[in-house]
Parts: sequence; structure tokens; C-alpha cells
Amino acid sequence: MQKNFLLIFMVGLFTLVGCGDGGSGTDDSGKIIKIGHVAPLTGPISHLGKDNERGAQLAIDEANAAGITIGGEKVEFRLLSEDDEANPQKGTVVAQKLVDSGVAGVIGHLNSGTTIPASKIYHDAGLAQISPSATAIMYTHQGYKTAFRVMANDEQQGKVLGDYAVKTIGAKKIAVIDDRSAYGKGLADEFEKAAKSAGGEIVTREFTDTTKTDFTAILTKIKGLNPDVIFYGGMDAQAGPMMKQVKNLGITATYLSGDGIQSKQFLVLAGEEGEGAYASSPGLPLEKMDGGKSFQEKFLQTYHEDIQIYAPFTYDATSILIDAMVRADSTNPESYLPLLSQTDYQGVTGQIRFDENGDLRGGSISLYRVKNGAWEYIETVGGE
Amino acid sequence: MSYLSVESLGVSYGAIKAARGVSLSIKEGETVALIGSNGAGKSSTLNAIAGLIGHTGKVGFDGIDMSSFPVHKRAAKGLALVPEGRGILGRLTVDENLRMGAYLRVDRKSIAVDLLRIYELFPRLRERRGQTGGTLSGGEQQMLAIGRALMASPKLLLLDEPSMGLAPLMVEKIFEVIREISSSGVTIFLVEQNARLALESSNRAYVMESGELTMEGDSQELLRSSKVRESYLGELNS
Amino acid sequence: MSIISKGIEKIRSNKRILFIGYVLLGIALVSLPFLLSNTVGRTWVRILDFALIYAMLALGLNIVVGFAGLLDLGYIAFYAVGAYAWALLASPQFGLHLPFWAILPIGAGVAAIFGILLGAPTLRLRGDYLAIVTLGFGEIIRIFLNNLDHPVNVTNGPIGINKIDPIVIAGADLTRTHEILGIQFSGAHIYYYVLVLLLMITVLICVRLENSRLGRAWIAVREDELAAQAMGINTRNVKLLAFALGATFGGVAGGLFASLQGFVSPESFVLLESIMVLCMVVLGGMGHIFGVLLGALLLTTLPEILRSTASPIQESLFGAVYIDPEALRMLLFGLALILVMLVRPTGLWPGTTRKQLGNKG
Amino acid sequence: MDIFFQQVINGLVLGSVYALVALGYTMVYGILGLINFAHGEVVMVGAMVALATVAYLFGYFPEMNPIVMVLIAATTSVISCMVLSYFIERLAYRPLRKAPRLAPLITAIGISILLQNLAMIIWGRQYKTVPKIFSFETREFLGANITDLQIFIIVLSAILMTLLLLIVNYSKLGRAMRATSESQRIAGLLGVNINKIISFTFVIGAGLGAVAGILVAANYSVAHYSMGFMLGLKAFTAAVLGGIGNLGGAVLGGLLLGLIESIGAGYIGDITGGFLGSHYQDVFAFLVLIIVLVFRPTGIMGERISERA
Repeated sequence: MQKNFLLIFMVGLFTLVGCGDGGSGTDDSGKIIKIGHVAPLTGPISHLGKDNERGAQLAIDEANAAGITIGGEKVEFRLLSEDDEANPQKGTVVAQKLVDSGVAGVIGHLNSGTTIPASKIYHDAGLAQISPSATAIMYTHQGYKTAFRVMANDEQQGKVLGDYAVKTIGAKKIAVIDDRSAYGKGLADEFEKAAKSAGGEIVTREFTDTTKTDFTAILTKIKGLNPDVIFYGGMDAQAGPMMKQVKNLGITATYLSGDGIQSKQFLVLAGEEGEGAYASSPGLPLEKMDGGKSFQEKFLQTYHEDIQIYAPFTYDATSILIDAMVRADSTNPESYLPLLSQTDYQGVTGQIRFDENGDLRGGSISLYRVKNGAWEYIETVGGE
Repeated sequence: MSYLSVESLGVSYGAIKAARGVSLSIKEGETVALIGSNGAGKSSTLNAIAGLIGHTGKVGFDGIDMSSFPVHKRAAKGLALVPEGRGILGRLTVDENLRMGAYLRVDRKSIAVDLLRIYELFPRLRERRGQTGGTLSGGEQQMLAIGRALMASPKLLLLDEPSMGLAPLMVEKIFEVIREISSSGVTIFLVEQNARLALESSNRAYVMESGELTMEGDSQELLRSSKVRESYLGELNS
Repeated sequence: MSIISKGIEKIRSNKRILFIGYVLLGIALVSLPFLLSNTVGRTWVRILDFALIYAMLALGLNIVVGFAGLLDLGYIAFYAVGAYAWALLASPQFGLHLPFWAILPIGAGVAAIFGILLGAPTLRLRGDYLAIVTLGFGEIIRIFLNNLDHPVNVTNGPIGINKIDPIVIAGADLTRTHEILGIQFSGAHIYYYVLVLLLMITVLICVRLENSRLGRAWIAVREDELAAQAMGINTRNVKLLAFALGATFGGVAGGLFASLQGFVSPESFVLLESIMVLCMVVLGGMGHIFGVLLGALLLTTLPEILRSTASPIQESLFGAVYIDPEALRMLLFGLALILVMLVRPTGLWPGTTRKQLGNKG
Repeated sequence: MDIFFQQVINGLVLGSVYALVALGYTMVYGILGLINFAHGEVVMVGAMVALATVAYLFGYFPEMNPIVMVLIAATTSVISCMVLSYFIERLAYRPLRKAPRLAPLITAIGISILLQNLAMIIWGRQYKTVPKIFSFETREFLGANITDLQIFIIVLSAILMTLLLLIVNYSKLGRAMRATSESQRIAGLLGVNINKIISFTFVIGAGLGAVAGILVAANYSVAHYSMGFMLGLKAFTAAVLGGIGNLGGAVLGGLLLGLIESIGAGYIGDITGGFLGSHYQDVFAFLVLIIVLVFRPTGIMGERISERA
């Protein structure tokens, strides 16, 4: 009986929500096409989430400025950005929310952990989902025709890095560290496989987690094993301080990592001690791409902050989604999905084509090294 | 001119009224006792005067209305309560307990002098000055509690059941000290269940019954009053 | 609230009104998802699903914290155990696909065993020492789940387990959309009914427990352990039972979560979740079953409500969005926790009889 | 063997910081019986304010002597944290002093969420880095590497902790704090203004926390609005390990936890024959905690006095 009270209370709350939703008015500049975006906007990696959102927003702004017509009607794109807090459960809630709001497609999520459970919801709704940065192999291997990614997966990147460590850097003994996130573990696993098959020896596998800033204990242990290369599967926020500790402990091994640290943030956090670190990043360097430079400048102009890591990827993901809609002349997923899977698009991160799983076909991987406090491009491996 | 004046003081715990309409006054230099049976509201009255518990009515001291003062401000005005159960700080040493007594005083020299005086008064405490309060015996704790109160050099000393739980010999010793303090000029308000002892060592006394004051008078006279003798001194009318 | 309680008392005494009340409540519960999906969107049905799961969790924790007075900061571990038990027994991970009626008791049982495992060594501990040990226990479980991919792969580590079987009844997958009598029922919608049913059972068990010998023993232990011992209560067993029963509820909730989500990974079982469940219990009214329900529903829906209102409110108040709506949302959430506690320190809806209990000595 | 010694140094640096933060927890706990969950966030605010101040000074007065700069930043940070902590106690804890025990715990969590998001709004989502105004030498010491900064951290923590222990054990104020922590009632009777002492406790804890925040930020050269929570939690664990409410225990617990984590991470693989690796570092730390508490239910230095509340 007492539940009736609850009910009244709840209904009251929901009415409030209804009012809130009523606030979003519609402009008359064209038919509104909503595009969803999801990334963690609160919590420890919210800086990356915001970066992603900005990349997508820039692509939307450009499309709107170009004045696109779909189905004979002038359209205006609008980004609906949601926060999944890097929490899988919240991830499915906001996924459903986007589906409810009638988005025409979704860019996201950032983490593999939230991308995978959400992909089922988008799949059930028949909506296209393009993740800019979820690299877990599992994401595109569920048999969903709606799941795409514009970044090399762990396997592709790990293989290039493993080969590079042994063949180019010439490492015999390698120490591997990962941050126990889906991303870090996935990349480190694939790296380990590739390095082993290239003839390298993994002397130890150490672990940290995404909340830590002290790595001296595992680094000291690694120091005792005297490896040639230390590989880290993880993000810049940890890699920066870790790099400093590597140098402070007097370790001379070469530091190598993936796209998670190929950022300005790493350079800032690692400071002088970052000198000489290698990192990879899927695609080609922005400077080498048509429109890459201008994207970079526009980003800085608009947001007064540098690109973190994945903004170019969300920018490309959003662009190819819009491109597919334009080609299909429809915002209906049923019509544009087949065209999306046939994408052949020159993005700022490289040539984007999908394989049958929705993975980036022949994704190229570029390698960089820190020199004089900046990432210096070395070479691009793979790609066509 | 009364030193402590209490007007229609009331204390309640939820719906239970522990004391109501209590009005009393104490003159400077007097030793006044408050006697009554267990649960009559004596301790509540004393705690209310000290500010330990909330109350209604007025408590005036030395010409100041303290009714709205929190406990530490009342202490600052010269009230010192030796609470029921002694209230020794068990983790502090004897010496520290005594020094805490002088918390509000700033004159280091006179504090040192008083400390010596207390140790003279209670040589047992001197022996145990480095021990923590929790390790003392009941009697020693009572000495410490009184000593600590004296360290505040109070204008009015409030004593709550100083004889409780002590061996007869110790009780005598404690009351000897109380009389000594009284003769040194400190005003004392004493709550005691041992009515005979209380009346014998006070000038005046109040009798409390179920939360209200029922009698008041000269201690010697009360000792002779048949009602008091019957109810509180355990003597049957022959 | 006292007026409402009195009103409830009045209604309770009248059987006819009571009956009508139950019928209305039943209709309201059945129609709520329709109402929500047609007004504020189907997301809200999903949010409600999670709210119900959290309600179950909160009721379980309420047994440990509210009834028995044992402060547990690692409660989410049992939720995790339940979820992983389901995930391992009904997914391609080991190729096992047990039916739900078999896994649910297994998950509950395993969680209960973990409850006892946690309880046994910590019985001597009191208050906040217990809190930190339970917190450590919760973290230990999460760390193991996160790392048991090596040397033998059990949990898939941080990557998590995908493609977990849903509840299947009569061949129908409950996470898919079904059409019954011409009405479309989404997966979330069907789960809602399953969850409401299970939550009702949970509430019933809790009410029964509270009024049982065991319930009184818990309260005795909570109020004064020594006295309880003196009364002849075997405090050790009573506490262990609290841990085990609380854990069981957590395990069931975890299993339901895994099957609804179809995916589990250690990210869902972080310490913050334990703290949130505790907040639900305390904010709602510790020890009072319906208060705890209210707390769970409020704290799961409030962030979602703020999600859709944070920027409109700002816009209408200041004409523009100055503060990042996501930051504002969490800001308001934190503020709400503080304000509610300041205004109602015993919780929003404390039990009427035990309002005074649980106070500091 | 030089690796072992290096691990000990690593542990001492980490432990010193834990100990400083743990003192804040344990002082508040000792006096109020409250787990001040927001303390970790105060540490974060300390780091952020110091960083913002240094960045400001660096931007506007690049010629300023770096030592002066750091001193100004540290003072600003310590004072801000003290003021912040004072108001937290005043507004969120004091009204709940007579409330059920868990009520202030929830407001503490609320404050923690509030502060994190405020910090995010004020300082942004980026990881902040500490500008390099000093260059630190790395020294070889018995085969282990240690930077001047790390030596400074250990020494400064030791000085602050000694100072605090001296104040608490031998000053009038310290006596009043101990008296209040034992019995607010009796302390009040003796003329102690309980509210002042409690405020003071919060303020001192916050000051130490701010210093810890600055040291963490300086040592790892990174600060972020989410850095406080885990650090706070570890420190709280350390406080419990040592025996919560006991200052010496907090110091011991902090150092011990630092050592356990560092030595544990370095050797856990060898101990378990390679079955468990450094990812079980925290498991190891919590296991030690549980084992200690099973044998000594009130922590290493905790007193066997009846539990409060």
C-alpha cells in the first residue's frame, strides 16, 4: 500500500522530466537530423571523451555549413552528446536514450567496455554505430551489420608494434606492462604475440591500473631484468608519469606504446623524460593528409585546446556517416547502411574502407618518436 | 546577594521530565547540599547548571545570566563540575588530567603552584602522575576528579555523588578534603545520596523529590527534621 | 511524512480500501512502462529496469547494514559474483548454456558462500574496521575478476564476457521484442515485469525476515551486541546469516543484470557502485524496507532526470549553457545527497517505530 | 639486493604520502568517529590550487625565484584547503553531529562528488602537469636511484609528522584534542570549546592533506580532478591498518602500506611461483590488512578500548 506514495512521487518526477524535454525547440533552418555521440564526459578519462565530442561536432558544423540536401530537403545535423561515465550499464541506458530520441546514427562509444554492450541496442534498433576508438576485437566480431570502427583494432596495431620492436628497434628482451583496461590488455596481448613470433623474448609481464600514478615498484623489477624495450599498453595519463619514473630509476630501455599515448598530453606529462619514446597511431599523420592541417587549426581555433587523441577519428566517423546518408539520399538506416559498409572515403586519418566485419580494411599504422619535445613521424606500416 | 541563582529550571528527556520548576540560590562561600533519593533529578539539575544538558528556566551566576551559555563558557565563568562517575580522561596521564583542569588559565606560574598544592593534598596522585587515568582505582580517580576541578581554581565547585562506589574509608577521606576546600573559601554545591554525610558537611541543603524541590533549610536543622530522618537517613520514628 | 503514515494506517484498517489500493497499485505497475515509453521514451523503461535491480541490491544491503548494523562497503562484490556466475554458466565463454531456473539458484548460492567467506574472518571486527575490510574484500573480488584471464582464462579479464544468454521462457528470448495480443513488448519492457515480480518476492521475504525471530535477533545485535549475547543470541551465526542472506540478494540481482545486459566486465563492479548502493539504503531510510526502496528508485533515476534537465534548467534560468551539463548533473547529484541528509538525517522515509534507533550513544 | 633496496625507497616515498593523508583521516576519526570521505578530494584541491598558483606566477612573473614561487603556491594551497575543510565541517558535518552514524558518511560522499565536479568545471578535464621550475638531481645511494625530490618528500613528511605528534602529545592544544577525542562531554566541562577543537582538527588535517597533494603532484608531475579518491582510500586503509584514531598508527600504517605495495608488486610473482603477478598488488595489500585485523581487531597500534558508536 505504501507503494502508492512512491508511485505518486515517481510520476511527479517523470512529469518534471517531460517538462525538461519540452525545452529543446526546433529551428526552421531545415529538417533536423540528429546524430548521437557517446563518450565518458565525467570521470578520469573525460578529457578524451570531450575531445571525441569536439571532433564530431566539427564534422557536423562543416556539414551544416555546406548546406546538405537529403531527399530533396535541406537538412541540418545536430549532435546529441551523451555521457556513459565509462560504465557499461550507463552505456546501455544512454544508447537506448539515443535510440528513443530518433538519432539517425551513432558515433561512439569511446571505451570497448561500453561500446560492446551498447552495440546490441543499436543493432536491435537497426542503427549504424561507428566507434572512433574502441579497439577490442570482440566489438566487430559479434555478427552485427551495424557495428563499424574507423580505427585499427588491437590485432592490427599490436602486430605492427610487435614487429617493429623486434625487427626495427632490434629488441631481444622485452618487458610488457598493461593497465588492465580492455584497451591496454588487448593491445599488450596482441603485441606480445607478434613480438614472440618475430623472435623476441618477453622477459616479464607487469600490470598497473588506470588509477595509479606510481609505477616505481614494477619498474624497479623490470630494471632488474634489463630489457631492451618496455612496451606499455595504456593511456597517456599514466604513460607520462611512468616515463619520468623510467628515467629517474636509470632504466635505459626504449619505451614503446600504442595510440593511447601518441598525444600532446603525453609530451606535456612526460616532459624532458619523454624524449626517445616510440608510439604508434592508426592512420596517417594529420599533417600528411589533405585537410588534416586545416582540421587541426580549426580545432584549435574553435576550442582553444589541442587535439587529445581521437578527435580526428570521431571527425572522420561523423563525416563518413553523413557521407553515406548523402549517397543514399536518405537518413533511414535501412537505406544508408549498405552504402556505409561500402564506404571509400579519404578522411583526415587515412583512406577509410570497411571489411565484412565493419573493421577498417588494411588500416595503416604510423610510427612516431619523441624528438625535441614533439612527436616526430617515422614511417607508416601497412595500408595500401 | 546570591552567587548562584537558579530560577524555575526544567530538564526533560523526551517526554520524561527529570526536573521542573527548580529554584534555588547559593551565597558566596557557602557549601550547599542537594539530597534526595535515586532518580529524583539531582544529577540532572547539577548537569543543567553546568551546562552539560539543555534546560529551560534561568541560571544566573555572579550577576550574569548564563542560561544561553554552552558548557565551556560556563566553565570559563568559574563553574567546575565533578561529574557523576568522575569523568576521568582514561587515555591521558594523571598529570595531563590535572593540567586539563587548568585549561582555561593562562598564568603558568600560578598553575604550577596549584599543581604542587594538589599533589600535596593527594600524595597518591603524585606517585601516579605518569600513569594513565584509566589505570587508577576508584578512589584515586575521585581524588583526581576533584583535583582536576580544583585546578580550574573555580568560583563554584559542583560535586556530583562524590561518595558513590567508594569504600567507607575512602569516602571519609574524600569528605575530609571537601570540607578542607570549603574552608578555604570555595563555594560548593554538592549532590549526594548519602544524606547524612552531605548534611554534616554543608551549611544549607535542599531536598529533591521526583524532579521538584520539596524542602530547604539549614543543614543542622534538616538533620534534625523528622521527615528527613525518616526518608533519607534511614531512621524510623520511634 | 507523519501525516502520510497516519493516512496509511487509516487506509490499512479498512479492508475494502486496501483491496482497491492493491488493485490500483497492480494496474499502475503493469501500465507504468506503457506510460513511460509513450511519454518520455523507452529509455525510461530500461532505466526503470536498472532501478529495480538496484532496489533489489539495496534491499539485500539493507539486511546487512540496516537490520544487522554491519557496515559493508564491498557489497557490490556479491553482485559481481552473481553476474559472473550467470555469465560463465550461460555464455559461449565455456560453451555452457544452462537455463535460467538452474543458474539463478546457483548464482544465489555461490554469492551466499562468498557472503559467509567474507563474514567468517571479520566477525570480531566492529564498526569502521569492518567497513574497510569489506571494502578490501570488494576490491579483491573485482581485481580477481579483472585478472583471471591468465594463466588460465576464466573471466576474459578486463575485456569482459559477451553474448550472455538472456532469460528464455518457453523458447522466447526475453531481451527481444515480442508481440503479444497485438501489443509490442520490448525486451526491457518484458524484463520490467520479471524484475517487478522478483522485487515483490524480495520485499515479501524482507518483510517476513524483519518480523521473524531472526529479524529481531539482528536488531538486538545492531543495538547492543553484548546484550544480545547475554540474551542467548548466537551473535556469530546471526551475523553470518545476515551476510549470507544479503549476499544472496546481491547474487540474484547480479545474475539478472548479466542476463539483461548480455555483457559483463569488471568495470560494472567498482567501489563507487558499492558506495552508491549504501547511499540508497541510508538516504531512503536505513532499516525501513519501503524507505530503502524509495532511496534506490530515487538515486537511480535522479542522475537520469538530471541528464535531461541540467541544460534546459540552465538555459531557462540564465539564458545559455554556462556549465557543462555533465558536470552540473553530478554537481547537483552531490548536492542532493548533502541536502537530503541535512534536512532528514534519518533518511527520507525512516521506519515509524525505529526512528530513534541507530543513534550515536 | 640493490633491487630490494630500491623497492624499499619506492615504498618509503609512497608511504610518506599515504601517512600524511592518513593523519587527516585518523585525526577526524579520532575526534568524531567519522570517515571523512571528502578528505581525498581536499588533497586533490591542494594539488590543483598549488598548480594553478605556480602556473599563474610562472605566467606573470617568470623572473621570480622558483623557491619563492613554490612557497607562495604552497601557502595558497594550504590555506585554501584549510578554509575549504573548515566550511565542509561547518556546513556538512556539524549539523549532523547528533544524527545517525551513517548520515555524515553520506554527506561526505556528497561533498566528494561535489568537489570533484567543481574541480572539473574550474580546472578542466585535462591532466595538469607541473611546470618544471626546479631540476632535480638523481642520486645513487647503495645501488638505488633516488631523486632529490624524493628525499625532500621523505624528509618533509617526517618533519611534519614529528611536529604534529609533538603538538598533539605535548602542547595544551594537543591535550585538549586528545581530551575531546576521548570525551567531548568532559572536555567541555573543563572549558574546552569543542567546536573550535573539531574545526582545528579538520583544518590541520586539511593542511597536511594539501602538502601531501602538492608532493604527489610534484613527484609524479601530474594532477587531475579525479586523483583524490583512490589516494584517499589508500590512506584510509593505511589509517585502519595502523589503528584508526591513533596518530602514530597512521604514520606506521602509511609507511607500511607503501612498503607492502612496493615490495609486494616487486616480489609477488616470485613468491607465488609466477602464478600471481603485479596486478595482484592491491589484493596483497588488502590481504595483509585483513590478516592484521583478524589478529588485532583494532589495528596495529589501536587501543583495546571499547569501540565508539
